[in-house]
Amino acid sequence: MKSVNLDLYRTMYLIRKSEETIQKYYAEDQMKTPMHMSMGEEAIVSGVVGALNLDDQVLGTYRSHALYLAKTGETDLFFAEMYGKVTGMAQGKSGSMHLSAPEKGLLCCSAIVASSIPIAMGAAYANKYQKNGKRVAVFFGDGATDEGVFWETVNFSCLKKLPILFVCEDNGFAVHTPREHRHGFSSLHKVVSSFDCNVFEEKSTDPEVIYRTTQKALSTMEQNDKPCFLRLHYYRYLEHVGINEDFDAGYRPKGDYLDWLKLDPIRLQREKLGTIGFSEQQILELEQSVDEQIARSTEFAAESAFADACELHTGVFI
Amino acid sequence: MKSVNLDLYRTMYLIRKSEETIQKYYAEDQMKTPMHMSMGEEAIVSGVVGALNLDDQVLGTYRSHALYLAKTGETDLFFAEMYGKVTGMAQGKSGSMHLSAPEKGLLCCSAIVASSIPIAMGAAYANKYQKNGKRVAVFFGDGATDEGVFWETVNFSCLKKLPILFVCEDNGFAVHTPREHRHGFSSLHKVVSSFDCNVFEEKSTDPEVIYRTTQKALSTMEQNDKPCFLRLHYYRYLEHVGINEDFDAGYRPKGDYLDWLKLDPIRLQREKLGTIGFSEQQILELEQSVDEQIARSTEFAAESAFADACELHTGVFI
Amino acid sequence: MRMITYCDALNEAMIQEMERDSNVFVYGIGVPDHKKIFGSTADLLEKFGAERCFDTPIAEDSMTGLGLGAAINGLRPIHIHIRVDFLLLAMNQLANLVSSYCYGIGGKVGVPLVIRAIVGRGWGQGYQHSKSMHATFAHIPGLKVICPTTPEDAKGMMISAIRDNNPVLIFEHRWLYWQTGAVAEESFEIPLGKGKIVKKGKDITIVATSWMNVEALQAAEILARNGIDAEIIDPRTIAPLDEDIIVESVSRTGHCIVADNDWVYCGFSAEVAAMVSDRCFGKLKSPVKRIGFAHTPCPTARHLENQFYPNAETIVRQVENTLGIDKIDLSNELFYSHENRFKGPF
Amino acid sequence: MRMITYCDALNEAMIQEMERDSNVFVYGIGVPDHKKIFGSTADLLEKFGAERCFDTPIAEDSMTGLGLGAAINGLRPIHIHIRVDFLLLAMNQLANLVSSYCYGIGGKVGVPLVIRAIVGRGWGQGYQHSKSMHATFAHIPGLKVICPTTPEDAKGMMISAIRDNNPVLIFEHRWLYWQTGAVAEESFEIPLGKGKIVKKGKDITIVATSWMNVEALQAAEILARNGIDAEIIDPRTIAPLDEDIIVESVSRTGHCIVADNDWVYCGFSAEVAAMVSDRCFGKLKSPVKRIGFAHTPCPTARHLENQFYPNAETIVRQVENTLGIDKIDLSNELFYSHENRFKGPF
Ligand SMILES: Cc1ncc(C[n+]2csc(CCOP(=O)(O)OP(=O)(O)O)c2C)c(N)n1
Ligand SMILES: Cc1ncc(C[n+]2csc(CCOP(=O)(O)OP(=O)(O)O)c2C)c(N)n1
Ligand SMILES: [Mg+2]
Ligand SMILES: [Mg+2]
Repeated sequence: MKSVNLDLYRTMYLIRKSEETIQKYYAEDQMKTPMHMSMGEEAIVSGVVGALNLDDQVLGTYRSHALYLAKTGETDLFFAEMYGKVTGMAQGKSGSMHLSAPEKGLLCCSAIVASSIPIAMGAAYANKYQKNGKRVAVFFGDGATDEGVFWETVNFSCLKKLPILFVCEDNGFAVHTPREHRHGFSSLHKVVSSFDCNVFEEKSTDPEVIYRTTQKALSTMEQNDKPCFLRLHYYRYLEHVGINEDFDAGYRPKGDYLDWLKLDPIRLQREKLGTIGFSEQQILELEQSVDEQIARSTEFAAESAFADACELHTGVFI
Repeated sequence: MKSVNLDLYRTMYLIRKSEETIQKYYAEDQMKTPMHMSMGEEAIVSGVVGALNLDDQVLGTYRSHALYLAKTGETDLFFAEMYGKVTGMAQGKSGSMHLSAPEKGLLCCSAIVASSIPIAMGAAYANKYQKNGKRVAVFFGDGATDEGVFWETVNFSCLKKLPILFVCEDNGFAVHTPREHRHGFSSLHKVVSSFDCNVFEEKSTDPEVIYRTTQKALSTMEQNDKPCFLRLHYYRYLEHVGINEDFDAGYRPKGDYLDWLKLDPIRLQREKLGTIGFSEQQILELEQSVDEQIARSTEFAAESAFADACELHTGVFI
Repeated sequence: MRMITYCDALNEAMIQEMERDSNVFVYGIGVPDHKKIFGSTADLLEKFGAERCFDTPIAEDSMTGLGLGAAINGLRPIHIHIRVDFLLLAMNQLANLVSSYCYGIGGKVGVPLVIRAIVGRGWGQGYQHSKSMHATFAHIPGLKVICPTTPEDAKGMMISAIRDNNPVLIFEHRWLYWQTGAVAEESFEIPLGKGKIVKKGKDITIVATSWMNVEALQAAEILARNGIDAEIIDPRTIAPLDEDIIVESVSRTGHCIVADNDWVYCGFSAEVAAMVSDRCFGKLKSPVKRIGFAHTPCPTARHLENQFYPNAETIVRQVENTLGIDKIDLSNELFYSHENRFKGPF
Repeated sequence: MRMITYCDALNEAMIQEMERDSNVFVYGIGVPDHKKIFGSTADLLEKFGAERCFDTPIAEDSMTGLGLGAAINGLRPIHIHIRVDFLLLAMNQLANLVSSYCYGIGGKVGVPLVIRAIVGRGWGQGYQHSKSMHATFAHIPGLKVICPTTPEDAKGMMISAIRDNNPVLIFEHRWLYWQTGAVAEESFEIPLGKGKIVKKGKDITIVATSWMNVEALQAAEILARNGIDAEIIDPRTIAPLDEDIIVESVSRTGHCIVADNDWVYCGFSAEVAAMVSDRCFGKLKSPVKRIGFAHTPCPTARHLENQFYPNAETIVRQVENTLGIDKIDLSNELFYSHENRFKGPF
């Protein structure tokens, strides 16, 4: 697990630093796309994606900076897209909310709540059909479980025993609405458990825990052929959309944040690296290489050209 | 319970006879509307509606002959609508699939699976808002539980503690598709039970059993303020749509039908009336009065005029 | 050439494509049951097995997502809805996801998804089982929409749709299913986006969609007996539209009527009328007129339903108005109805 | 008269109606939270309590059914969607249930349901947060559709919508929210189905919807400086349409451009163009031209987004073409953009 822990840290550090970079430059007004920040959820995404195979596939939401970075490890296309440049993954057409990297297994991110969940099911159906052994993990918030299409998808995936992981990143809020104002049941775990699937739940900010849970989920799925539902709790550090804190708004107490911050995944994991035998020097080197990568990418993004105006009309059909 | 049992028989007899009348005349080609017959479900509808207050409200599906007749007791508007006449409840505009009697509490029937379920929730919301004490019962098939909107509605109704009864008339099939080909769970009861509601299940063809279960549901709801889900099993005697049997189609064995037929609700209830003290004479009188009512109504329907052609354009708005 | 029905043509197209390409599969509510979607999915289960031909729960929204997900992962799904009206439950997936997937991914990945939806009519289908709504989907960039009318078009356009790397919605009018026509046995494509001159004529252009072509043909016969030579154009593809074939025709005839199997207001007939009025400006001898459903929900009672739908008589009356000719005596004409459906060769 | 913003006008209309009629309630995702739907639901929770102003799960389909059920049971619900795009999840309820309820029940019971939907634009909203789709709903008989442009219309038409016994969909362009205008403090109705002459003119008629009226006004100013006197008509109600006010105008000017805040193909601009081309046949000196979104999903990058949307320049260029006049030098004009939004009095 030593190298796994290092990889997990690298991924989380990449995510955190990339988002801090967004925070740093956002006021310059060059990234004209609404930012739904991942800060706080790094352990979940890094742990789950880390446990998947490289050719497994993932789908996400408008809040998928972490997912994109964890799955691809790259930042050139990422920042270029944020800057709306032709060198972005979609030439600036998709922005922050619709990240994708089909060749690396990120099939799509959608800004309509819950809408990528059935698409993930279709991808899983195709994988099973093609017997290629690929698994699909679809990431969504707790708000997505409000939508009927979530339940339809769980139902059909269980019925067909599809190789799919439902990853609910549960921060307890849909925008500003807490789950108690949205759910007519006391335990999501219990409801989902009444379907023919495997259910796991974690409240840890330790990516290794998430990683192991995901491994267990994957091997259980392999054994009993049933989809897995992972309910993974975290705390959203920033406002729903935007780069700032929003504790003055009054819908959630800052105390909760401070409690979670004590368990900040990136800080804890850095400490852990020390305890499992990595030197400060090794860690610093890793961090530096990530910092440099990000610096290169933002520079690349800033210097890249905008897509030609006529590009507006290309890509509607293939 | 003596008079209740008589009422239940009267309702069931009215339903069965009305549908037999449809069977008898359908070949004459005057009722140009697709018939989704209720035969087999009479005990459910009669029992539930019988236990409701007169001013409680109900909603149904395209398969709502029984519901309409149980809730209204009338057949003039009913048959006139089947015949497409101006004297029908909707001047012939709605036909067999969209029966209604708002003044008697039948708010609507919809031919889109599951679509009246959230409407029932809205009606219940209004009743609670107006503190008028009315309850709403929405009738739907097991197929409706496939739709996401069913789960959304259960969730919100439980969240808001609405005075609503979800009545699932479970015949195990959606058209020709058995539940095993549609459900990724083993027990509907268990899934719904994981929401904050009261769940009841019956497999009886005795309307008195249904009646008592409904009473119990209503009083439980009154006590704990939670919606009720009633899963009530029955066997659909005829084809999905149309007036004939369809055992030659091969998707369900005739043996099942014969087993259920031994427990035919109308026959058993008639026998019961004898055992609890009604004379054959009393029963015959009741039957005769229903027969006469139906005969008058079909005559009325056949003799009624069609709506004026310009009526096509009226009633889009009020 | 061999004569087969529209329904069999659809069926044959799917079978031939499924034989050719193992990535093609067919699914939807009732698809494999003994009714076989009015016969159009006959033999698929038997020939290709339960993984390539399967029934679903009643869950249109997620089942459309299933198609999108499978399509971007290398398969070529065909999703069938026995009524267009049920497609409306999938509107979010269609308008927000399917239509924009390719664009949003930078044009790199297509969505080879076919959706078949049957337009209901008759026997009291009523307002929840008789919509058409092709304009609603045509309005959205990223979706292709077709309405084949003849058995030959049904087969050729279905095959093109399946081979297309983009989402294609097929609207099939129920009354066309019985129609017969000459259809080649071997596989062939009819390109999407190309209209067809159904009948040559010089006096007036009738642009008709789907079933309205049958009505237009009957109207044209009646008109011919009365000295009027109508041209009928079937655009076949609603989006993208073959504008030129219409413009060319109207430029010759100077008159245009659009007979669409849908509501008129903000519908496809509005698009054609607007486009023709623009591109044929100065050549038009009369304003473009539109014919479609009455602007009401569809009623159940037969006589009201017959009022709701336009037919050959509606077209003839409009042609008379447009050309300023005397009223033709139609008292001896037998028009199509639920009882008198068109089942012969088209 | 007092000047208030469009947003405050919407808010005031709801407050006054909720005070007047205890059956009115407001609900939707985020409706009572501190952001208050861009401010338009301010004070509702505080004034009327949690039963009359409530948040919901993210469940548009069932929440629309909730509105229908409440409406037929005596209440007057207002359902709010912070983006039109989310309304598409409710398409089944709207097109199959809400629109046909009254008809299907024999015209006896109305559906006094109001649905507010905000049209997004700017800051990279992208293709899932920037649709308009008013034509899609206008196409369906049984739904009323309005697009108020000014603060006064926002208040008066909102009040009419709430008092209407039929379903009314309100499409509110996000950029109009900052606009100010003179609005009476007391309650008043502006009837649905009545268009408005935004600016009198004699040379050409511009029919504009929603935000496009702002663009049209700027275009008209530029044109005025160049000797062209444009008339601007805001239909305000998309369905049912005030045809006469448009026909009357075009009959005077002989030229017509439709500038719609939506896609052109099979959209509302097609309806207006078709209708005008028909009813003004012979009086038109040039073909009716349509302006709208590019026929693509809406891209995120600002420069592409600016290409996607038509603006005053697009209108001026079209007027030049239509009237056959020389190109106006626009190099010194400052057009509206995300950075330079119109916030003054309309
Ligand atoms: C269908 C739909 N309805 C409403 C919205 C508006 N909206 C955007 S994000 C969001 C909350 C989603 O909450 P959750 O799924 O928990 O994700 P989180 O933002 O907490 O990561 C809502 C309601 C939307 N995007 N899509
Ligand atoms: C949304 C939708 N999808 C499909 C259909 C076609 N359809 C009509 S009835 C039916 C089966 C419904 O089964 P169930 O709810 O169990 O009711 P039952 O007919 O058994 O009473 C289906 C799929 C429909 N009417 N609506
Ligand atoms: Mg959340
Ligand atoms: Mg059933």
